[in-house]
Amino acid sequence: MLNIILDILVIAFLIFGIFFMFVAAFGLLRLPDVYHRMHAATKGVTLGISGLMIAAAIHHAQAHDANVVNIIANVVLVIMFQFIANPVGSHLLAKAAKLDNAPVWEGQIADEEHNPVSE
Amino acid sequence: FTIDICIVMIAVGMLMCVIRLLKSPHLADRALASDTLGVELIGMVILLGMRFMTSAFIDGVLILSLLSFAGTVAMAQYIARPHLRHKQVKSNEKLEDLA
Amino acid sequence: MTPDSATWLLMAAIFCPLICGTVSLLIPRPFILPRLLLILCGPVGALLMLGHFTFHSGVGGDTAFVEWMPLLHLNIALNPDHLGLFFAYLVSGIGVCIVLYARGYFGKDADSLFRFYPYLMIFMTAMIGVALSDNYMMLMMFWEMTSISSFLLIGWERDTPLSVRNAMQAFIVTGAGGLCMLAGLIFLGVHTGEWTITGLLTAVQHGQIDFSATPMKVCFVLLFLGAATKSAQFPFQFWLPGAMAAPTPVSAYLHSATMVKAGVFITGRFWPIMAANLELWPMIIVPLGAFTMVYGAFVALQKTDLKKIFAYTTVSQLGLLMCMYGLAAYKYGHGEAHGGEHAEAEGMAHAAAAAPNLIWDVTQILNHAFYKAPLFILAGAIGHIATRELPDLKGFYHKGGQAKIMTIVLLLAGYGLAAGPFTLSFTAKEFFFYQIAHALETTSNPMFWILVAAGIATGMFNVAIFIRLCTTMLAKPDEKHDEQHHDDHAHGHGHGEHEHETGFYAALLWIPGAIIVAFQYICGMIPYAYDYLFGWLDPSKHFYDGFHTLMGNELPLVWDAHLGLPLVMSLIAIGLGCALGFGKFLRGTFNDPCDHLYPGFYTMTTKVVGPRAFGLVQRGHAGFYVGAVLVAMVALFVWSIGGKFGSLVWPEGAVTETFAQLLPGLLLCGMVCLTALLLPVVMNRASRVLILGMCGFSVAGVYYLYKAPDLALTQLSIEIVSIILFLLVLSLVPDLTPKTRKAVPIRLVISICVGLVMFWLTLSSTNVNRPEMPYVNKDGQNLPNLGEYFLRNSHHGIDSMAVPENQVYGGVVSKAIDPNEVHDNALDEAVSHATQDGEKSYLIHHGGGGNNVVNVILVDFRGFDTMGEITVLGLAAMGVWTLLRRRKKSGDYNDPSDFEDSGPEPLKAEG
Amino acid sequence: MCTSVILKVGARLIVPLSLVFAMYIYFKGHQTPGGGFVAGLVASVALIVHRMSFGSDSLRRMLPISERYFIAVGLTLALGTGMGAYLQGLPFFTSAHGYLHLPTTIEHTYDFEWASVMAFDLGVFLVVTGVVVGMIDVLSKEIQ
Repeated sequence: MLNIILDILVIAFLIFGIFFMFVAAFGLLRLPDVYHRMHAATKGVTLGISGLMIAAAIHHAQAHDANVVNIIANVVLVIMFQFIANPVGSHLLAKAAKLDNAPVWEGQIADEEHNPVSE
Repeated sequence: FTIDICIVMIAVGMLMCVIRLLKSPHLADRALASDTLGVELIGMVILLGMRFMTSAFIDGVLILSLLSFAGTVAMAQYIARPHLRHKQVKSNEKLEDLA
Repeated sequence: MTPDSATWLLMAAIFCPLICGTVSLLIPRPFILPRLLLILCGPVGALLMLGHFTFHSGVGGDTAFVEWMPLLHLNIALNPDHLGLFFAYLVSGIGVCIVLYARGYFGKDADSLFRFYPYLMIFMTAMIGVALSDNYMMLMMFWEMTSISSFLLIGWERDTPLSVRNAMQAFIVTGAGGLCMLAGLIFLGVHTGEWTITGLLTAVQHGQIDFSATPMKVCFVLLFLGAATKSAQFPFQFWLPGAMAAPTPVSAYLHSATMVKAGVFITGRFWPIMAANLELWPMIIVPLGAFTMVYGAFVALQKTDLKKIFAYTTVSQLGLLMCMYGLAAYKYGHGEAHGGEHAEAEGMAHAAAAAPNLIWDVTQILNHAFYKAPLFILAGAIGHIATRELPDLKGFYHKGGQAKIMTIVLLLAGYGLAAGPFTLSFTAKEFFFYQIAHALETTSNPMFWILVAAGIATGMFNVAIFIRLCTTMLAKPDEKHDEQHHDDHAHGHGHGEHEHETGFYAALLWIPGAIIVAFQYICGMIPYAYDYLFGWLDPSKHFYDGFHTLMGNELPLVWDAHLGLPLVMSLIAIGLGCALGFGKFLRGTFNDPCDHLYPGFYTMTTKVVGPRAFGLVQRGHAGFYVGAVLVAMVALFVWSIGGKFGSLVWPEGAVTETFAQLLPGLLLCGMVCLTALLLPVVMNRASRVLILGMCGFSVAGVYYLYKAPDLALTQLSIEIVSIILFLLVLSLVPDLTPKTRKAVPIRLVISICVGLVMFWLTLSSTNVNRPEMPYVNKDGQNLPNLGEYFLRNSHHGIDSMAVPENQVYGGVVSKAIDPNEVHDNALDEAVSHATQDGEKSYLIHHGGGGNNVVNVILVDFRGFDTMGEITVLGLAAMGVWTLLRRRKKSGDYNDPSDFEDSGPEPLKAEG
Repeated sequence: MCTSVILKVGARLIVPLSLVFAMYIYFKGHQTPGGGFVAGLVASVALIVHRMSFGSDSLRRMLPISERYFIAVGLTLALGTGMGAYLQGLPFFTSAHGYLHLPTTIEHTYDFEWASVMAFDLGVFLVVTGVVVGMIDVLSKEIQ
């Protein structure tokens, strides 16, 4: 009985994860300029990975009893790491792209750095 | 669990579309694409891990994420690098006209 | 004295000077006397050891054969026969005098002594080695050592371009000759199967070797080339006068007494073997030797610099020696051919046949050393005091005590050069003339008359030189002329600012010369003395009575010259020589046309051929080089396979039978191929790096697919590190990539075939199961391949658990990019298998240390390899540091000072 | 070197974490996939990130000895294990290192097994880290 519920949970998380991964990739494809794409990619990926990791955790814990603690610790670590690494990484990329003055989508409203929008 | 087979397929689909971005206009895009591709791979590994029921892959995933983060940081450094070189070129002109 | 101890004694004798030389380096520079004593005990030690050897086991004592490098036929085999021992004695004997002379010559100049003596000692070891070694390769080793040490010694004044050029010239000529000789020796060894001279001798005596075969002729020519270049025969003699740039002790020692004799020595060594059967032998040696003889003497007459004169006379003497060997062939050969023609001939054959080496050549070498070494020593001494130019030495005799003694000794030695009566060289020359006369009588073909003329001409030139020396040195100094010369020469010339110390050390300038000249006269006047001194060398017969049996007369007095043709020849020579000497004839300067042979050759290679050849190869563009290398690799591979592509060892089990692996497998492999193909196409450098990264990632994915986590981790981390390195380097390297697209197809083709080649290699390397050396694990069950072996013998014997038979071990992985993991990919299959069924943890105990087979292999089984790998890694890193650090210090790029570490302007605020 | 505050903060969090993780990989290296080599690489990547964010002098301060000497220490360690076994007359492999398998199985949940090979692995770890960090350090210094 328990593992049926667990299975359902695993599948749910899997779908959750896969969906976000797909969003990230798709956003990367469709959005016009660098900054938009960056926006989509990093957010989607972080959630996607965490979803998948939780699914994997449940799956492994359920499958065999060996060192569950180890797996859980790893999963938590990964998720935490993702939540830190991805934003920092994309921030850097954005700054670098700005410096390299990557092509900007024409519909841009304000360029914070050079002419700050005065309240 | 035949389900994970389809999951693997989805992962496949995403990887494909990311590659298309590799041909995008600016270098920063490519950097972003490669970063996302790395993360897709992580997803792929997790799924494979589940498929083969081994728990050894989990450590791999952590290392993978660490590495892909380092990759992005390095890429960012590189993209900012040409900025430095302009600096150098400018200073050369200064030196020449001084000499 | 057992053979073993004899060998070690002789080896000690050979290396004693070298050891003393190196030890002398430890003595701090200013201590000149202790250094002199230590260096002295080099040659003296060698002399003592040789003496001990000859005293105990006599000449030709047998020595043991010590294996050293049997595969290369390089073994320690010594051949202390007459010629060898004599030469070793000569080298060490004269060496002692030279060491003393060098002390006088360099005076108080400590650092040049510090540097000079070890070089000299290296040479001495080399020469004794050449003298005593029997094995071809050992002989070659010492031979090359002599050319190296002569290079070091000639190029003594490192900063003067002339001496450097001459040193190079000498080195190239002797080196090339050495090369030919090496080829000749190897050829000889291979052809006859004998790798030692004594072995060859015995083979010849049993008549096993047919000399008519062409390889023997080739051997002979090559050997002769080696000898000719080393002892400066005609076409190659230009390096010897050039070598005069060396300090005088060197020219006295190397270029008169010992080194140039090495070539003659080799001919002497091979003479008894080759001469008897090769009719080719005299044809080459005699004319060439004779021509060198006359040519050397003729040019010597023209020269003004003392050392140049003596250099050319050495050339002529060497020609004479070579000629003697040639002539000896007639006598030796002749005697053999006719058997018992008549008593004298029989006696001759007997005399010559008994002792493989001839007593004449020993005498001639000895005599030349005795008068040429002092000549050089004195020339150096006078050059030290005044100048070496002959005309400027007018009336040098009257310039004070030391000058007086020096002139006397010089003229005494000069008399030896002229081979006047009472000197040993007179007797030696008599031999030479006798040989010519005898050869004339026996073969009576006109060619020998030319030889007679050549002999007389050389004698004449030598005498003329001697007389010219006397006239200038002893002439009355005319005051007017003298002052003008004296002041500018007294301090101007001379060797650097050596202050001429008086007393014992000053005497060192000429005492060694005097000692050696004394030998000359003692042996000359009293033949018994020669027998006593050098008779033991040749137990078979005594020189004196041997000389008698040759000359057949009983005159015990000095005039033991044979009254026949030889005496007449020497008288004519002396007469003409005096006339020439006093006369004004032939005073013009005539420099040897061969002098500019080498410079011409040098400029030709560097100016003309060099640039054109380089231009072809050094295209300057890295892509070209890499391309060339890869194409060569592919071609080599195809050639080695010999076109039978079918022999691809396909792993036995199907790889992707489980559906779950099939799809991702296809995808990931597709990814790998796509990214790999994309690389040559993409233009922008940075994106290329990225694509490379993607390619690496997907390969790691494939590893994961095949359940090889360990390998995947390594691959990934290396990928990231290489990306970072690439990016760093890219920002430094200017963007040279050609923007044109035309190179793409070529790059594509190359990369594809390289990929195929690697694929093939990986496949065959992982699945090689050699029937002849099966991998046997501990209970004797031989295993299909490497993987299995490691698996079985790793931590816990896997055999302890039932291995499902159908499990595939020889997993195949597409091109493994990660270099140092190539040999492991099959094993990862095994690893994943081991870890996959989590139920039973496979602990592999007795073999390795842990059950992660890959790591066990990397660290435990193949610990030694990893040891090597990390050392190489470490070295590479150090290489990078030193290279980059040095460039940074030199600051050859403008280091914009306005940069801080934090980066470009806009960011500075936060940095 | 475009560094920014956010990167510095992030790095301060990530770098220690990954260093610990590298240690973890190293210690379990023998039983489950991991090992000196991978651990070395992971640690060096972490150090590089640190260098990129905080600059080279802070890296220098952080490391006990400059990374060049890492290599020296690593090599001596590796050689030591080799020689150690050899000197003890363990005729296992003359050149290869011995195998002092001391099953100090500390009785707790995890049966930790210490093998002599670990020291060798540590040597590998040190060398790899030293090499990678050293090279990248010198290269990036080159860019200034």
